[in-house]
Amino acid sequence: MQPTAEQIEQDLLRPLFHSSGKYWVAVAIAASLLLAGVAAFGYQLYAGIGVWGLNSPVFWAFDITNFVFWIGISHAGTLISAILRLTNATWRRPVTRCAEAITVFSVLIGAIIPLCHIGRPWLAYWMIPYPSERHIWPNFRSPLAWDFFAISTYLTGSTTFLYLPTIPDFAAVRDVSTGLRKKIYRVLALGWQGTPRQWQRLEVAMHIMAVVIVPVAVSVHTIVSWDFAMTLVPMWHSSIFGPYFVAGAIFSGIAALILAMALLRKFLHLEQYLRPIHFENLGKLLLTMSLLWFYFTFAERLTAWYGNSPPEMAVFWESIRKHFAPLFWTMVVCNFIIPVPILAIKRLRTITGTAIASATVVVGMWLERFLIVVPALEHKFLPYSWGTYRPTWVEDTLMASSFGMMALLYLLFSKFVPMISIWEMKVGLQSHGGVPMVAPAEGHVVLEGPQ
Amino acid sequence: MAHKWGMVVDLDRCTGCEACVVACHAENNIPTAGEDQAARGRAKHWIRVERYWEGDFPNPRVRFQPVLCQQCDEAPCEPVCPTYASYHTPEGLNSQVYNRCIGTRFCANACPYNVRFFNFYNPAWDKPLQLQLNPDVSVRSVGVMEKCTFCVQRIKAAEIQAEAEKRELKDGEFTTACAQSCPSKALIFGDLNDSASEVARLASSNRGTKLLGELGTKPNVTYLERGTWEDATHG
Amino acid sequence: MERRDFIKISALSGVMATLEGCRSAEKQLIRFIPEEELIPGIATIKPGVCTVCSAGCGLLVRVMQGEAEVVRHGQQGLIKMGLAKKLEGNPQHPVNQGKLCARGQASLQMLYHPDRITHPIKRTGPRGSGEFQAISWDDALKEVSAHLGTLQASGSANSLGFLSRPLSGQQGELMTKFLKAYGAPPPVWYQPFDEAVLRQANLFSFGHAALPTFDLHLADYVICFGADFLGTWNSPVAQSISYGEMRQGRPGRRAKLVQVETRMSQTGANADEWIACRPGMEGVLALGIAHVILAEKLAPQAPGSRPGSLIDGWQAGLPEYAPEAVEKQTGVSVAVIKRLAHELAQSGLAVAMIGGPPLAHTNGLFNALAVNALESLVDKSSILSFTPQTGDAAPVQATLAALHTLSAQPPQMLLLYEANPVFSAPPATRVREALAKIPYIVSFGSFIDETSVQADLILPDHAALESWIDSVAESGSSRAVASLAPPAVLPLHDTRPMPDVLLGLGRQLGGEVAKALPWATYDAMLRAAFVPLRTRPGSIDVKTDDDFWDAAQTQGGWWSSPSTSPPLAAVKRAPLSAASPQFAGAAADFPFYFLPYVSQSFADGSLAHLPWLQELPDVLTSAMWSSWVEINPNTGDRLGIKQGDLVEIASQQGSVRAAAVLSPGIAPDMVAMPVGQGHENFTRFASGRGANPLSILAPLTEQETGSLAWAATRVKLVRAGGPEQAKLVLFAGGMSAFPHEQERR
Amino acid sequence: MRMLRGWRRALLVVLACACTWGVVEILLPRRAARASGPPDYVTTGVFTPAHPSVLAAVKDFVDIHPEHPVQPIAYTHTMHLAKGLPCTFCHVGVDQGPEARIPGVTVCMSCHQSIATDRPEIKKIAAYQARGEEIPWVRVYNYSGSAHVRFNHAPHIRAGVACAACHSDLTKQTTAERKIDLNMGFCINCHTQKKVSIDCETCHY
Repeated sequence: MQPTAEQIEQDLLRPLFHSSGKYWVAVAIAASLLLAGVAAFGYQLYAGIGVWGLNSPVFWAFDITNFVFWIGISHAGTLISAILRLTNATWRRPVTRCAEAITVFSVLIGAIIPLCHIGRPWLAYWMIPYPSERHIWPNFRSPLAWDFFAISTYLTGSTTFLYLPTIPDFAAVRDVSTGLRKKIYRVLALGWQGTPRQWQRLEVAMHIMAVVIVPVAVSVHTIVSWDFAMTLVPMWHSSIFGPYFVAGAIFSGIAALILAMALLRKFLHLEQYLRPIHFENLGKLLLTMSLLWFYFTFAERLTAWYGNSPPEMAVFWESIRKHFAPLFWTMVVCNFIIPVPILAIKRLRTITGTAIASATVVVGMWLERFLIVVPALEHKFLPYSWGTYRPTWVEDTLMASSFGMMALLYLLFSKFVPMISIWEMKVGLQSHGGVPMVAPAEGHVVLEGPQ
Repeated sequence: MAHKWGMVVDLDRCTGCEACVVACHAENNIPTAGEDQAARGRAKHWIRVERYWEGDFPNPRVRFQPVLCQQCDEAPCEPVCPTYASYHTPEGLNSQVYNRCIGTRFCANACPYNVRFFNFYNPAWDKPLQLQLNPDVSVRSVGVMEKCTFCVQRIKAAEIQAEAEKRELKDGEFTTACAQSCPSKALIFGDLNDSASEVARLASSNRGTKLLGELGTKPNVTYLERGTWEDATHG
Repeated sequence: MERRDFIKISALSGVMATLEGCRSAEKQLIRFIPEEELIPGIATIKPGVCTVCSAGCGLLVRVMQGEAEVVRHGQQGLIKMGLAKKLEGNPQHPVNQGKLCARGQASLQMLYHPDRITHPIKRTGPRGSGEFQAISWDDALKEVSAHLGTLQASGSANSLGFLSRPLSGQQGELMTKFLKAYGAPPPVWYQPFDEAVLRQANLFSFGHAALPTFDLHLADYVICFGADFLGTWNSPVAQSISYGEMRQGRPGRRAKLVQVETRMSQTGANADEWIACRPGMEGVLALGIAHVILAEKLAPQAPGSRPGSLIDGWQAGLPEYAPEAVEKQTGVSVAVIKRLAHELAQSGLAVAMIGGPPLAHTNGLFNALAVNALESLVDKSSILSFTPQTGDAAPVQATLAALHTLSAQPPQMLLLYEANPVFSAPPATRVREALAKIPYIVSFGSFIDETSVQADLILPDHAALESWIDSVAESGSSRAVASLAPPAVLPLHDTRPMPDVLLGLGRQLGGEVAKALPWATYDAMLRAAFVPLRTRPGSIDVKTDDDFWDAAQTQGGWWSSPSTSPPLAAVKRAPLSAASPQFAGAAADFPFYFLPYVSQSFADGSLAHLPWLQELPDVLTSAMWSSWVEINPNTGDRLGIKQGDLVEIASQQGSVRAAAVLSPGIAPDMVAMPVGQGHENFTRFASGRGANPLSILAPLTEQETGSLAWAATRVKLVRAGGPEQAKLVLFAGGMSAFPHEQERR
Repeated sequence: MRMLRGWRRALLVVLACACTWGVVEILLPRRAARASGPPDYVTTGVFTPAHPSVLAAVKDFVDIHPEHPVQPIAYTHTMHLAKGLPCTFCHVGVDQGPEARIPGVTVCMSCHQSIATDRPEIKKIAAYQARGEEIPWVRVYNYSGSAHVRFNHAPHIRAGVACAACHSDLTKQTTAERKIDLNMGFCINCHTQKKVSIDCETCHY
């Protein structure tokens, strides 16, 4: 049964105007996690990084794992919504904004994490290439400098990519709201009237952004992988890291997206809009990524094992058999053995099925980054200087607070912006009858062709 | 011709007495971490004597290997530092500029020799132990990476002295704290560009190898292999 | 506003949100007028003498201006003064030739140690409770001289005891003169690892009751039985210097080092060939080698009076020491014994050494005489020699017997100086109980340790770098060496040098003592002792005594010009027959030999209070801040002990617990522990840390000399817990062999 | 009632998170000692390069230092320089060592025992000497601890750099003040003009 245009508008605007008790409980939990993280960061700033579990030779662990994890999550959003827009997949309409929201917030968290994990955060501004009388510039050969540029570009890119499609919705909210809310949304809507010229310009802008954001997203995670690949550390220094990380990013991103959509569907009662077909398609996408991830992991480990160079083998056996074996096999179970059967069998590929699979994938992908970083650093070249690593409560708190921050941002976002784009749903409604699509304002052909 | 400071470690002379380790602590204001921090892997030794067992009882063999910063020409830690805190000086030293370091710790991860140490906490000396601190060497604070500097304060002092006396630096006029204290003269420091210097002569010996040389880091520390009883003619 | 400030303030505001709390700034201290003229930032180099071990190396102390918190006439304040920043070896000093060992470098921390006693303290709580309370120097000295006076007046002058570690310089002379003039018995010298057995053996074999000097740089073949001569034995720096030359000092000539041990020491780790021998059987092995040399006439047969004659059966070619018999007793195969004999006799200049664990058995003297005999057989150009002594005083004999006299009839009053028998003497000597019985104890130590905590009054001595120091090198150089050093820095605390305190007490006592110690200050006494050396050919040839005295101070001492070492002549004595080592504890109940070896970081435990040494990774196990037990990996597997587990070692005397370290360099039937940890109260860095192996030693003594046989205890070993309880702190992660060969040039 | 059911579901979520976190903790290799706090800064018995307080840290970061230091004695450079005294008369050792020594009270009293002993400031100096105390001058030129700058006066004096180049012309100042902001840019410009090395290790090690 097709919801009518009015019903769409009413359903999607409802969360903006009143929130249930459960919403405030969720916000409270997320805010408390975030506050715990801020307190932990304050203590770490006061005392020093020593409150973490890092030591020599393991100088990176939870900090870089969380960084790569959150930047990984962010890639699914833009990539999926961009690709779906470019390929005109009709089922994309309710999915794109959730995805873009995940991207923006996880890039934001990903950008904040390095600030919290460097030894002297108050000097982080030296990463900015400002001209100074000291004739000192950042070192442009350093992968961290590339990270800085790549992530700032990606943050601005994905924010604009999120903001453009929401302008019509801001206008819709502006028209129905009053008082202060009206003033805010009038500003946010940038004076949108829905004239054909505005629609035409919006379409072109979204089209350009969709085309541009894909290479930026791919480049960001390649550069993040070069934080490892550009060193001589065994099991890091390999050319597979670029594609491996991008595949891993899309993989964990889709999983996060499915999870977020499942939660939204339940809590914001969007059953009519986030229908099983969406979970079906995303589930298939998750299945392909799981297979691709397994292929990359197998290829990397096989080449290391087959090459049999002693430093590499020291790290290899460490994660396959010795210290990190339980974590390694948990990762393989989470990323491959659980998701593939669930997603492959049509009967299991229901909403709850895909949600379960993606939950394990998110955990698995966090472990995967952890198992790239820590075993290699612990067993680097000279056996005398090998070390062991154990996290401390500060690192656990900071990790939990990153999830808390994501949840908080997402919950607040769902209060201020309709999670599903109203105008796109309406456009989708009209095109359903096989008639060439005409924009709400007449006289203009919209992007997609006949169904 | 600019200096190119280098060192030769004669593994046949090194007895593992670790006088170099304590001399380095005394010269370069390296703090002791205390039992708890040492247990967490934060003890700092700019030079360490690595020991490897080979074989089992009744005829085990031990190999001692003093390891310090190799001041590599192609140092993996230099390109990765985002703020130029780790860079190569014209005199061939891999310098660590403490106040430019923001503590990303990327250099320590990139270093294959694990000779870089991080100040996880502000170092603390129970008074009056701090009176021993060498005023020529800066006391590092929290969040900063540190490593062997080939006793750069001694290099600078000697260069300033030579410049004041308008003369060239002579080989052996000064040396690093570890080489000076090493009883069996296993550590020899000097200017590799000065062909008359002892270190240059020894660095070209056929016993010379480079630690992890296969990684292409071009270290400036040459290890002279241990001799065996058979290959030396005995009188 | 500048761009840079804008960025800073914006970054700052983000950070400021999280910071809170601030503490009171350092309160402003007044500054005193400096008592010496130093240019800030410029170092002045002053001579010094290292007092950490008996080798007596010469130091150069780098002194730079710094600001110290001091107390001047009752007020706390800051003063600019010269502070010792770094110790380096004195290049002209013949013993260490500009080099220094790890412990010598770390001794600088004694000067600035936070737990140094800064003024005289008097006991308030019960003895040994450690509760002291400050007392002024005048009252303290008044109290001590009162006690000395009443003791002398009451006619029991002979019940004044002086317990100290052996001192080779004028300090020892001063103590002996003071006690002799006072009418008291000579000082009791005590040191746990005192090598008295070797001195006794050298007296019999070579006529010199002293530790030997080895010119290893001349040697081609060195066979060493147990002595850790590159680590802690005898004069380690001098021996390491000549070791370096012996290895790579002579192009085309590289000497071989064979080490015979049961547990691989730091020296053993450098050996070309390491031979495991059953403990206490080193002498038998040496005679087995001598047997092959004599039987196959590999070396010229020496005349009768050689040290060989001291061994029963030497003239007859040592019939009972056929290689087959020796193999059964020592576990070393016949082929190896024969090969060693041939190599030893035919490879240029050879030398045989013995020291440390092999002499710490009930048959220690026999082992020493056996190796000395082998040495005289193969040493063609006297690589083994004896350092000529400046004075006539025979080196000090510190044996366990001396401690027994102390506990047998405890004196009325005891003076203590830098000896810690409560920690390092075996429990059976009952030193703690003996001290309890002594009515009045005065200690001159600068730290509270297990022994000085029993004192009633502590008169803190200056640190070594704050006082006049001299020492006569017993070994380590072919020239006679008398090191001398004026104070390198002004005193930091309200302490006074022990010699001046003794001289002061002597003046107050008057009479015989004042006559015997006529000098106003200790440096006057030193001057009187040093000036006669002017006439002897040596490193200073000047005309007047004053010039000589000044030159000696600036040079860091006087050493004779190189002379031929004194001749070696065996003493006529009845030959000693073979004796097998006895062990305390039945083999069935206590299956393992127990070796408490001298630690590379803490020597005999007297340096455990230095943080640099506590954090120095032990070279063979990389352990820091902890105690450990070395166990053979197969033994570990058999008993289910893994690396880092807590194990308990028990002997008849007691038991200790420490972490297990599995190391291939030890015999399956032996367990070894480093000495040094396990202090009850010895400053904040050493108290309550690790276990003390000496506390479970049996009081067995060497038959002939009465010296403690500290390697003659058997123990049993049992796993007592996991790594969490053991808390072994290792600096190294991997113990496995070097994974790949280095890339040759 | 509905809230209760929601509450129970929230409890389930928390439990799930706890057990996944527990699983991760157990699987990770053996647990070392719990995170210990930093060495205790507060006791005055410890020397540490940490700033004594957060406020001090902030001030040091934003280079706030008193423009007009209040000196214990109203010493006037103008008068002494007018009398023809060279800088090195009081600031001894500037041409030999890295630091120019701030004169002790004995240096002042070497002249002021006889000259102008009636003035109140000179009496104050005499009082300091009588008490055996140094004059607690407030240092005007020094670097924050974290700058790790090893400035050496001697080579600069030998290279002919005048004192006024960095310390501004003191003939016009009573108590010395930081007229010239000796930041890194100032040094770099002078070094580039004089064609002297601006390699980091020249000043920072």
